[in-house]
Amino acid sequence: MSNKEKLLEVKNLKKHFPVGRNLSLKAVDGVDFDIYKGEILGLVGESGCGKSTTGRTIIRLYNATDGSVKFANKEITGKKSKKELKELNRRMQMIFQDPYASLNPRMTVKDIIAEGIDIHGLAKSSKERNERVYELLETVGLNREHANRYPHEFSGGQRQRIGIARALAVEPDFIIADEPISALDVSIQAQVVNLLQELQQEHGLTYLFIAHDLSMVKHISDRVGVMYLGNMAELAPSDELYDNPLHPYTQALLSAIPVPDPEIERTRERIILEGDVPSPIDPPSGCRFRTRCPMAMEICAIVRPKWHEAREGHWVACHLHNEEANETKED
Amino acid sequence: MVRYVLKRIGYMIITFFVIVTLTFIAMKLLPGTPFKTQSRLSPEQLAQLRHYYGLDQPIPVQYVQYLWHALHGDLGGSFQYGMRPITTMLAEKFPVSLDLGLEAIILGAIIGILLGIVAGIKRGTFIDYGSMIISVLGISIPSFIFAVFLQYYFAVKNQWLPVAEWNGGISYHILPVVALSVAVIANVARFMRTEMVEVLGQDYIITAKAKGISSTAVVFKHAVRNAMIPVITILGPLTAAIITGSLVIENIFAIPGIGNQFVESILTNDYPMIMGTTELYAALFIITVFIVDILYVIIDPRIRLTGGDA
Amino acid sequence: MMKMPNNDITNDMFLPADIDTTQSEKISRQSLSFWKDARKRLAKNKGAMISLVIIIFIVIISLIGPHMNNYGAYKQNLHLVNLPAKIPVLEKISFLPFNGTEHGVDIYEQRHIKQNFWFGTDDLGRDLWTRTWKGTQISLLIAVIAALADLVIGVAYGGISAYYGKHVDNVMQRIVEVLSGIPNLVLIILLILVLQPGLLTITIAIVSTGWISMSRIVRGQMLRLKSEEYVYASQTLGASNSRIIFKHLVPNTSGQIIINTMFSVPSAIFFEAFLSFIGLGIRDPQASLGSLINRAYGVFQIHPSQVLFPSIVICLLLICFNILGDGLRDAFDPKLRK
Amino acid sequence: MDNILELKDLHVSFDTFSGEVQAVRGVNLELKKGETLAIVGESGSGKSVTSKTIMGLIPKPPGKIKNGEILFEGKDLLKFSNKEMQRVRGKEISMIFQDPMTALNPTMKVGKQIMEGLIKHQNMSKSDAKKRAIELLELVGIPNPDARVDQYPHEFSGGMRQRVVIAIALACNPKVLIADEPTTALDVTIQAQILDLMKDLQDKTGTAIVLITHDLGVVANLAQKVAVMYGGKVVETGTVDEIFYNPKHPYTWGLLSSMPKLHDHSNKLLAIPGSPPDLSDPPKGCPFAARCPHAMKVCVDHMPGYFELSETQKSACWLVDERAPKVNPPETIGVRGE
Amino acid sequence: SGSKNSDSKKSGDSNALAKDQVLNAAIGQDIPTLDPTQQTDTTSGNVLQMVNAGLTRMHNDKYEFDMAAGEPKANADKTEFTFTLRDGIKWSDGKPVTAQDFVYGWQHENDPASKPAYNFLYASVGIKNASKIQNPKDPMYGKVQNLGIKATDDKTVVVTLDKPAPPFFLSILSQPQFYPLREDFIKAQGKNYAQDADKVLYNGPFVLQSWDHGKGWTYAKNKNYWNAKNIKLSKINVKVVKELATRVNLYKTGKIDTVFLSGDFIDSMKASNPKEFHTGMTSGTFFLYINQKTNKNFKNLNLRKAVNLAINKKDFVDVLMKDGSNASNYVVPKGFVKGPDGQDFRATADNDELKGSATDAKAYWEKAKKELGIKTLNINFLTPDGDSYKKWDEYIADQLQTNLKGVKVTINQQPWGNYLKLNQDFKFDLAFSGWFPDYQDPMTYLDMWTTDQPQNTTGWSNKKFDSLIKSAYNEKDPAKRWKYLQDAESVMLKDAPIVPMIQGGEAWVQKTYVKGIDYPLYGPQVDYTGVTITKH
Ligand SMILES: Nc1ncnc2c1ncn2[C@@H]1O[C@H](COP(=O)(O)OP(=O)(O)OP(=O)(O)O)[C@@H](O)[C@H]1O
Ligand SMILES: Nc1ncnc2c1ncn2[C@@H]1O[C@H](COP(=O)(O)OP(=O)(O)OP(=O)(O)O)[C@@H](O)[C@H]1O
Ligand SMILES: [Mg+2]
Ligand SMILES: [Mg+2]
Repeated sequence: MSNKEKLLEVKNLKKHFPVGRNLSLKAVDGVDFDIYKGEILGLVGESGCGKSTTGRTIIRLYNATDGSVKFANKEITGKKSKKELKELNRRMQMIFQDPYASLNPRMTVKDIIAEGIDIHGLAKSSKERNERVYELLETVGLNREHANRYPHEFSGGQRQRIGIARALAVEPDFIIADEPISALDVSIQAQVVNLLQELQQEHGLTYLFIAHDLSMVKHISDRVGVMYLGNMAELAPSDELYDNPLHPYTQALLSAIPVPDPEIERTRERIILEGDVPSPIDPPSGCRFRTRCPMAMEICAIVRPKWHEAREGHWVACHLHNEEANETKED
Repeated sequence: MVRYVLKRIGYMIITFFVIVTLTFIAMKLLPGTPFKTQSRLSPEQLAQLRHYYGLDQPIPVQYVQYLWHALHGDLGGSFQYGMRPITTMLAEKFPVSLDLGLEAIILGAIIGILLGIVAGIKRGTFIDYGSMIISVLGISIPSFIFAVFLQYYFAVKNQWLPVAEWNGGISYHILPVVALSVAVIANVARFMRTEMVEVLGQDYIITAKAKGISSTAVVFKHAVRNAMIPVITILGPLTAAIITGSLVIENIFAIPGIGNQFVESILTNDYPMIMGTTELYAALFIITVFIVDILYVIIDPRIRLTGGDA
Repeated sequence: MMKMPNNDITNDMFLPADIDTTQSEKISRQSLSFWKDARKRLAKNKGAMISLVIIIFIVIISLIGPHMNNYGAYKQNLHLVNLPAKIPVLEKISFLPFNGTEHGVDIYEQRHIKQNFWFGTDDLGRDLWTRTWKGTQISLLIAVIAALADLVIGVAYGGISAYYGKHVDNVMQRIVEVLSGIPNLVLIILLILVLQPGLLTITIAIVSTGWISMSRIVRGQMLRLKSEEYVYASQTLGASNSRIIFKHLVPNTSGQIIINTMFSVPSAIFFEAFLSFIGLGIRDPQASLGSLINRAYGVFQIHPSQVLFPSIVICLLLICFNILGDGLRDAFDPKLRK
Repeated sequence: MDNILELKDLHVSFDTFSGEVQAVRGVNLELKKGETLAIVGESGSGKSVTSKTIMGLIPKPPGKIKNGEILFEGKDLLKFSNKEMQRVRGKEISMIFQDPMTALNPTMKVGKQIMEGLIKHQNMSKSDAKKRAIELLELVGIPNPDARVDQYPHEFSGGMRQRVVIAIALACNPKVLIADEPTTALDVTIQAQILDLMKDLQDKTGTAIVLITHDLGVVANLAQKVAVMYGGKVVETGTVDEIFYNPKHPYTWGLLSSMPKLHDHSNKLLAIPGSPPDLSDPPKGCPFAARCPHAMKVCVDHMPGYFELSETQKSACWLVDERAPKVNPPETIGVRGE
Repeated sequence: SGSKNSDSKKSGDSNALAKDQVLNAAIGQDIPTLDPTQQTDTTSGNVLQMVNAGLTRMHNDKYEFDMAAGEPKANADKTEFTFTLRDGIKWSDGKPVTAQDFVYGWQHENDPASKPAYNFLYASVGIKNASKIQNPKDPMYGKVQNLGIKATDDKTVVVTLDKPAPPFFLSILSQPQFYPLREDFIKAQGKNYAQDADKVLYNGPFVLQSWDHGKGWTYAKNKNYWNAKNIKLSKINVKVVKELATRVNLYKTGKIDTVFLSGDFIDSMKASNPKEFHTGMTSGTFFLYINQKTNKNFKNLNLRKAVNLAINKKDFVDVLMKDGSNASNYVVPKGFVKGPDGQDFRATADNDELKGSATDAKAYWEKAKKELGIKTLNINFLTPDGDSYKKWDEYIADQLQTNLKGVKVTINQQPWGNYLKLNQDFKFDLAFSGWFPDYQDPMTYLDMWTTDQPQNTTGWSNKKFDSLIKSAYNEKDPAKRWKYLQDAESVMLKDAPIVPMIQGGEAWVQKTYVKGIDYPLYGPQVDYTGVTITKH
C-alpha cells in the first residue's frame, strides 16, 4: 500500500471545543492517519467519539485546535487565501448524515444541486446548468422531473441521493461521507452504499466513510479506522481488522455486533464491555479505553499508548502491543 | 447554583442601575419643578427654591445625590403631594396593588391551568375549541375595554356589584380581579394547552400508560406536572401584563394602588413619583423574573447548573 | 408447491409484470414550495381566512369610509353634538344600535336634526363614522410602521449578533438582557413623556421595546441554522458569507419573522390604544381608535355608542390579527411538516 | 391452546390530514409462552402500531381499529373496557420503547416510576414497592441501586435508562413483554449489554417476548420466531432458521441481502429499489409488487394469501404458487455461518 | 354663597334633622398636602380651611372672626392691628391656641428653610418686612423675627404692615398661610409632620379622623372647636375616585350624597335628577394671553380684536361647559366682591368693551391683514394639558380657523410645568389661562397686567393702566380706589391685550336631604360648616 499516492495526511489532529470557563471538550485529541488516492477509508466508533468532528475539521468546517492536515501534499489547516479555500472546497466534498437536515427546505432540488456549480461558476449558461443538474440527478438514480421539487417531497433515501448529487456537482476528488446511511432504512441503505461504490469506481473518487455500523464500514472500505473517545485506537485494512483485531476495543466492538445469521449468533462468544463511554471533557488519563478495558494494566493509567504500525499497514495504540512500538521507536 | 444566583443578582443590579439612570436622564430632559406657583415668584425666590431642592447643582451631582439617597430608601418627595416622601406613598399603595395583582395571577393561573389541561386532554373537541376561543378573546381584547363593559353591565346597569372601591368584602374585588385576570387566564390556558399537547405526545406518557395506571393518574401525575413547569416561565411576562393592566384597571375601579398613582403622576408630571414608580415596577419585574428562573431550576430536576458548588 | 384456491386467479396472470422501476421514484403529489404549502395550509384554516377577510374589509372601509359622507373628520358643529348612531335602513332593526335613540329617546327627533350620522357625533359635533375610520387608519398605520420597524431593527440586530458571534454577540446580548429587564410599558411611557405624544413618537416608543423579541427570535433561529447540515454543506461548497445569509439563513428564518411580525401588529395596536387610554396617545384633533375610546369612555354611560364603535373595531382587529397570527404559525410550523 | 397471544386479521387506520392511513392491514401473529417473536420490516410497515394496538395504546382518534382480534390467553383484548385494559397493561403485558432518553418521565424519580406499576397491580405498600424497585434495579444490573432509586432519569446514561425501562416493564412479572426497537438508539457495545440482559431475564422469568427491530442481527441473536412485515401486512413468518436460511418472500430476500455480513466477502449488496408504498393509498395487490424484481401480473391486483410452507413457516407471495415460474433466491440467501 | 344655595332657605327649616349627621362625598383627587406651608391648590386649601382656623374665616362670602375674638384694634393709618384671641380655643390635643402659635406660624410660613410655596400673600397684603424677608437679595432675607407680627401676651397678636391695610386684609387672614402653628409639635414630628391625619394638630370646625392615602379621608366634628355647637355634621366621608363617571355612579347608587359635574354629565343629570341639580358661578376667570412681545403681528390692535371676536363664547359656555359658566368680556368676575357702594364690581363696570360678532371679527381681520401686509397667520396655541382643556382647545382653534380665513392654529398642549415655562419665555402666540383670586379684591385680577409683571406674559404695556393701578394701591379712600380699579379694567379691555373667555361655573347634584352646602367665591371651595342632613 505504501507505494500508493497519499491524498490526505492527517497528523496529530486535535479539535477541542470550549465549554464553560476553563473547560474544553476534547472531541478529537490527536489522531493520525493517511488516505491514499482512490481508496475508501472507513472510520467507526461509538456515538460521540469524534468521528464527525474529525471529518468536519478536515474539511475546515471547524478550525483545528492543533495538528496538520495535508491534502494533495498541501497543508490545508491555518489561514488560507480565498482562492486556495475555494479550490479546496471544489476538490473536497462532504455528504451529511441527516437526509432531512442537510437540504435547505426553501430551495428546489435544482438549486440545491446547482449550488456548487453557481459558487464555482462551473456552468456558462443556465441551460448548461440545467443540463448538468439533470445529468447529476440521473447519475444518482433520480429523474429530471424531480428538479423543480422541494426536499420535503422526497423520501430519506432520495434525499440522501440528492445530497450526493450536490457533492458531485463540483467534481471533487475526495468526499467525506459522514454517516450517510445511518438514518436510512436497511433496504434503502444498500441503495446508497451501492451508489457510493459505483461512483467511486466511475470517477476514481476517494472517500472518508464515517459510520458507527462496523459491518457496513467493513463492507465498503479498503481500510478501517476505529476511534474511541477522540483517539484513534486501531487502523488496518478491513479484512485484516476483522480477522485480526489487535486492540481490545476493536475486539469488543466486533464481538458486540450481532450478525444476521442465527447459527453464528447461537455459538458466538461475546466480550461485553462494562459501563459507558467516559466524558470527553474529562477523559481518563493514559489510555482512554482503560476504564472499560477487560485487559487493562497498570501502565495504561499512566502512559498514553503510542500510535504505531504493529504490522505492515496495521496501526494500533495499545500497551498490549507495546514492544513493537518501542522497537520501531528505536530505529 | 450559588454562582449562578450570584451572577443573576449581578445582572439584576446592573439592569436596575441602568433603569434608574435612564429614568433620571428622562426626568432631567423634562422641564419640571416642584414649584406650581412659579409665575408668582420673583426670579430670586425661584433661584432660592431651586437651591433648596438641590436643583441648581450640576446634573451629574444631582445624579449622584439621587443615587445616594435612593440607596438609603429616599426617592425624594412628590411634587403633587406636597413633597410627601415617594417611598412612603409607594409603601402605602403597593400592598393594594400587590393584593390585586396576586389575586389576579392566582385566580388566572388556576383557571388558566385548568382550562389548558381540559383543552389539552380533550383536544379537537368543542371544549377545546371553546377554551381556545376564550383564550384568543382574552389575549386580544384589551383589559380596559373589557373592564369598561364589565363595569357598565355588572355595576352600573344591574348594580349587582359595587361600581368602584376597594377593601371591605370580596364583592369589591370581583370586577377588578376578573378584569385583570382575563389576560392571565387566556395566556396561561393557551400555554398550558400547548404544553399538555406536547407532553401528552411524549414517550414517557406512553410508558406510564403501558404500566397500566389509570388515565387520571397518567394525566395528573405525569402530564400535568411536566406541562406546568414551563408555565412558570410565562410568569415574568404575566407580571408585566398585570402591571400594564393595573394602570387602567385601578383607574377604572378607583383602586388606590400604584397603577392608579402612576397614571396620575404621569398626567400631573409628578416626576419624582414617576421615577419612583418606574423603579418599583422595574424592581418588581426583575425580581419576578429572577424568582421565576430560580423556581424553574428548583422545580425542574433536569436543570443542573454547572459552576459553583453544583 | 401449492395453489391458492381462488377462481379469479388465472394462469396467465403468472407472467412477469412489467413494472417500471423508475416509476417507483415517481412522486405523484403535486410539487409544492414551502410558501405554496404554507399558503395552502393557511387557506384551509377557516378562522384565519375569516380573520384575513375581516382585516381586509376593515382596511378597505377605513380607507373609503371617510369619503362616504362629507362631514369630514375635523369639522365641528356645536349644534350637532353627542348624537347617537343612525343608519337609515338599519334603524328599523331594533336590536342594532342604529336607530338614533339613546336611553329610549329619539335624539334626532328631539333636536330636529334631519341629517343622519351613521355612528353618531362626538361632543364637538364631529362625525364619528368618519373619525372612527380615520382613527382606524391611524391605528393601523402606527401598528404597521411599528411592526415593520420591529422587523428591520430586530432582524438586523439579531442577525448581526448571531452572525458576528463571540464578543459582539456577547455585548449585544448583554444589552438585550438589560433592556428586557425593564417592563416594556415603563420604557414606552418614559419615552413618550420625553418625546411628547404624537404619531411618530408613539411608534418610536412602541418600537423601542418591540424589536427585542424579534431580535431574539432571529438570533436564536440563526444560531440554530448556522449549525444545520445544509449550511455546512453550503460552506463546504465554498459559499460566501452573504450567500449563506441570504440563501440559507434568511429564507429559513422568514417564517418565524413573518409570524412574529404578524403578532407585533396587534401588540402595537394594543399599546397605542393603551397609551391613548391613559392619556398619552395621539392628540386631538387627530384621532386613533385608542384616543376615540379614551374620549368616549368619560361619557360612556351617557352616550354608550361613542365608545362602542371604536371598541368593536379595535377588538375585531386585535382578535383577527391574533387568529391570523396563530394561523400563520400553524401554517409555518415545521413540526407539522415532514 | 398454548398461544399466549394471538393476533387475527388486525386492521388499524389513522385519520390524517391527507386521508386515511391504513397502517396495519390484516396482521396475524402467534406467540407461545416463553417464546421470542421478532417482528422485522421496513420503517413504516406497521410494527409499532401493531404493538401499541396490543397494549391498547393507539390514540383514538385519529386511530381506529377496523377489524380483528387480539387474543390474550384466549380473551379478546379489543373487547376489554378501559379499566380492564389497565389491569392487563403492565401486569400481563408490558412494553419497552425505542428511545430510553424520552421514555422516562424526566421529573419523577426513577424509583417512583418503577413503583407506580407495583402499587397499582400488586397492591404493595409504598415501602414494599420501594424495596422491590431496588431489587429490580439490581436485577437489571444497575450498580448501587439503593442510591439510584432516588435519582432522576437525567442522572442516568442511555444504557442505564434503558435498563430502568426494562425494570419498569418487568416489575410485575408480565407474561408478555413487547420490546419496540429496544436497542436501536444505543451504541453497539451498550446494545450488547442490553441484549444480554434481556436474554438473561427471559431465562429467569420465562416471559414471552415480542421483539420489534430493524436489525436482523438482533433478530438472529434473540428470536426463535420471526414475522416479516411490509406495507402493513405480515408477508412472511417462520422460525429464525426458516427465515434466515430458507426465506420464500422476495422482500425477505431483499432484506437479508441488503445487509452486509461481517464474514462475507462479496462486494456488492443487493439493494431493493424504490421506496415503500404510501399507506394512505395502499396498492390493491401485494404491497411489495412495485419493488419486487419478480413481480407478476397477479401480484399487482391480488393480494396473496398465506401459503403454509411448514408447520411454522408461512409466506404471502404468489411465487410460492405452483403456477408461478420458478425463481431462485439470491445467492447470498441460505448460506449458513462458516 | 346665598344666591346659589337656594335650598337652605326654602326647605331647610321645615325638615327634621336626621339622626346621623353624616355626609358622604367623592372627589377626583387625594389631598395633596396637609402642610399649610406647602398648600397651593384648592383641594388642600379646602381641607385645611375645614380643619384649621386662622384669625378670620370666610363664611357665606364674608369674613367672620374665628380665633380672633372680634374686630382688631387698628392704629390711625391702619398699619398696626391688635387682635385678641377668643377664650378657651384649643388645639385638638387639648392645649390652648396662643398668640405665640400665630407668631410661630407666620414666621414658619416665611422661613425659607421651610420651603414655603405660597407665602407671597404676605407681600401682597403688605405685612411688615415680608417682601424683604422673602427676597434672597435683601439683607433681611430669611430673618423672620423681623416679620410684622408679635405676641404681647398669650392672647394678643399685634400685626404691623408696611403700608395702610388694603380692603382685603381681614379676609386674606382666613387663608391657610396665615394659620397658627405649634412649634413644639412641628419640631417633634420633624419629617413626619403633616404626612398623616395624626401628624397634624387641628383647631378648626372639624378634625381629620382618618386619611387613607389614595382612598379618601374622613372629617369628624371637632369637639374642641369654640363654635362646635353650630356645627351639625358629625362626620364627612370623602372618597377619592378619579373618574367622574364613577363618581356619578356612586351618587346614583346612593353611596355619596353630592358630586360635582362637568361636561355631558351635566345634561344627563339635569334631565334625570332635576331636583338635585344645581349650578353656580366661581371666581375663576379664563382668558387667552396674546403674545405681543415676541409676535409682532399681535402688536396690531385690529388683529387682537379679530381674535377676540372670532370666538363664539356663548356656544362655548352653553354647549361645551353647561355648568353655569358665563361668557365673559371682562377680567374681574361677577359676584366676587362688592364695592363701597354695596354694588357688585361688575354691576357698575364696563362690560361690553369687547362685544361683537363673527362678522365684526372678519372685518377686523381684513383690516389687520392690510395693515400688516399678511395673508395668512399661523398661531401656536399653548395650553395646559388636561381632559377638559382638550375640548376647549379644539373648539377655540376651530372657531379661529373657521371665522378668520387664513389662520392656522396649532394646539400645543403641555404639562403644567412646561406650560409655565413656555408661557414665561413667551414661546407661544396664544395661551389659555385661568386665574383664581388670592384675596377678595379686584386688584388680584388687575395688578398682574402692569408693565413687566412676571404674570403679564402678553408683553402689553399701557402707561395709563399702570398709573391707575398705582393710584389704586396708594389710595386710602375706598370709593376712589374702586373707581381707579374699574377704570383700569376698562382701559385694559379697550386695548384687548387678552381674550377674556369665561367666568367659570360649577354644576353639581346633591341629594334633597342635604342642606346648607355652600360654594363660596372666595374661601373654601366647599364649606361644610353649615351643612345639615334632614330625615330621609
Ligand atoms: N460544535 C460543537 N460544540 C461542542 N461540542 C461538540 C460540537 N460538536 C461536537 N461536539 C462534541 O464532541 C464530541 C464528538 O462529537 P462528534 O459529533 O464528532 O461525534 P461522532 O463520533 O460523530 O458521534 P455520532 O456517532 O453521534 O455522530 C461529542 O461529545 C460532542 O458532544
Ligand atoms: N398517530 C398516528 N397518526 C397517523 N399515522 C400514524 C400514526 N402512528 C403511525 N402512523 C402511520 O402508520 C404507519 C405505520 O407506522 P409504525 O410506527 O407502525 O411503523 P414502524 O413499522 O414501527 O416503523 P419504524 O420502523 O420507523 O418504527 C406509518 O405510515 C405511520 O405514518
Ligand atoms: Mg457524527
Ligand atoms: Mg416503530
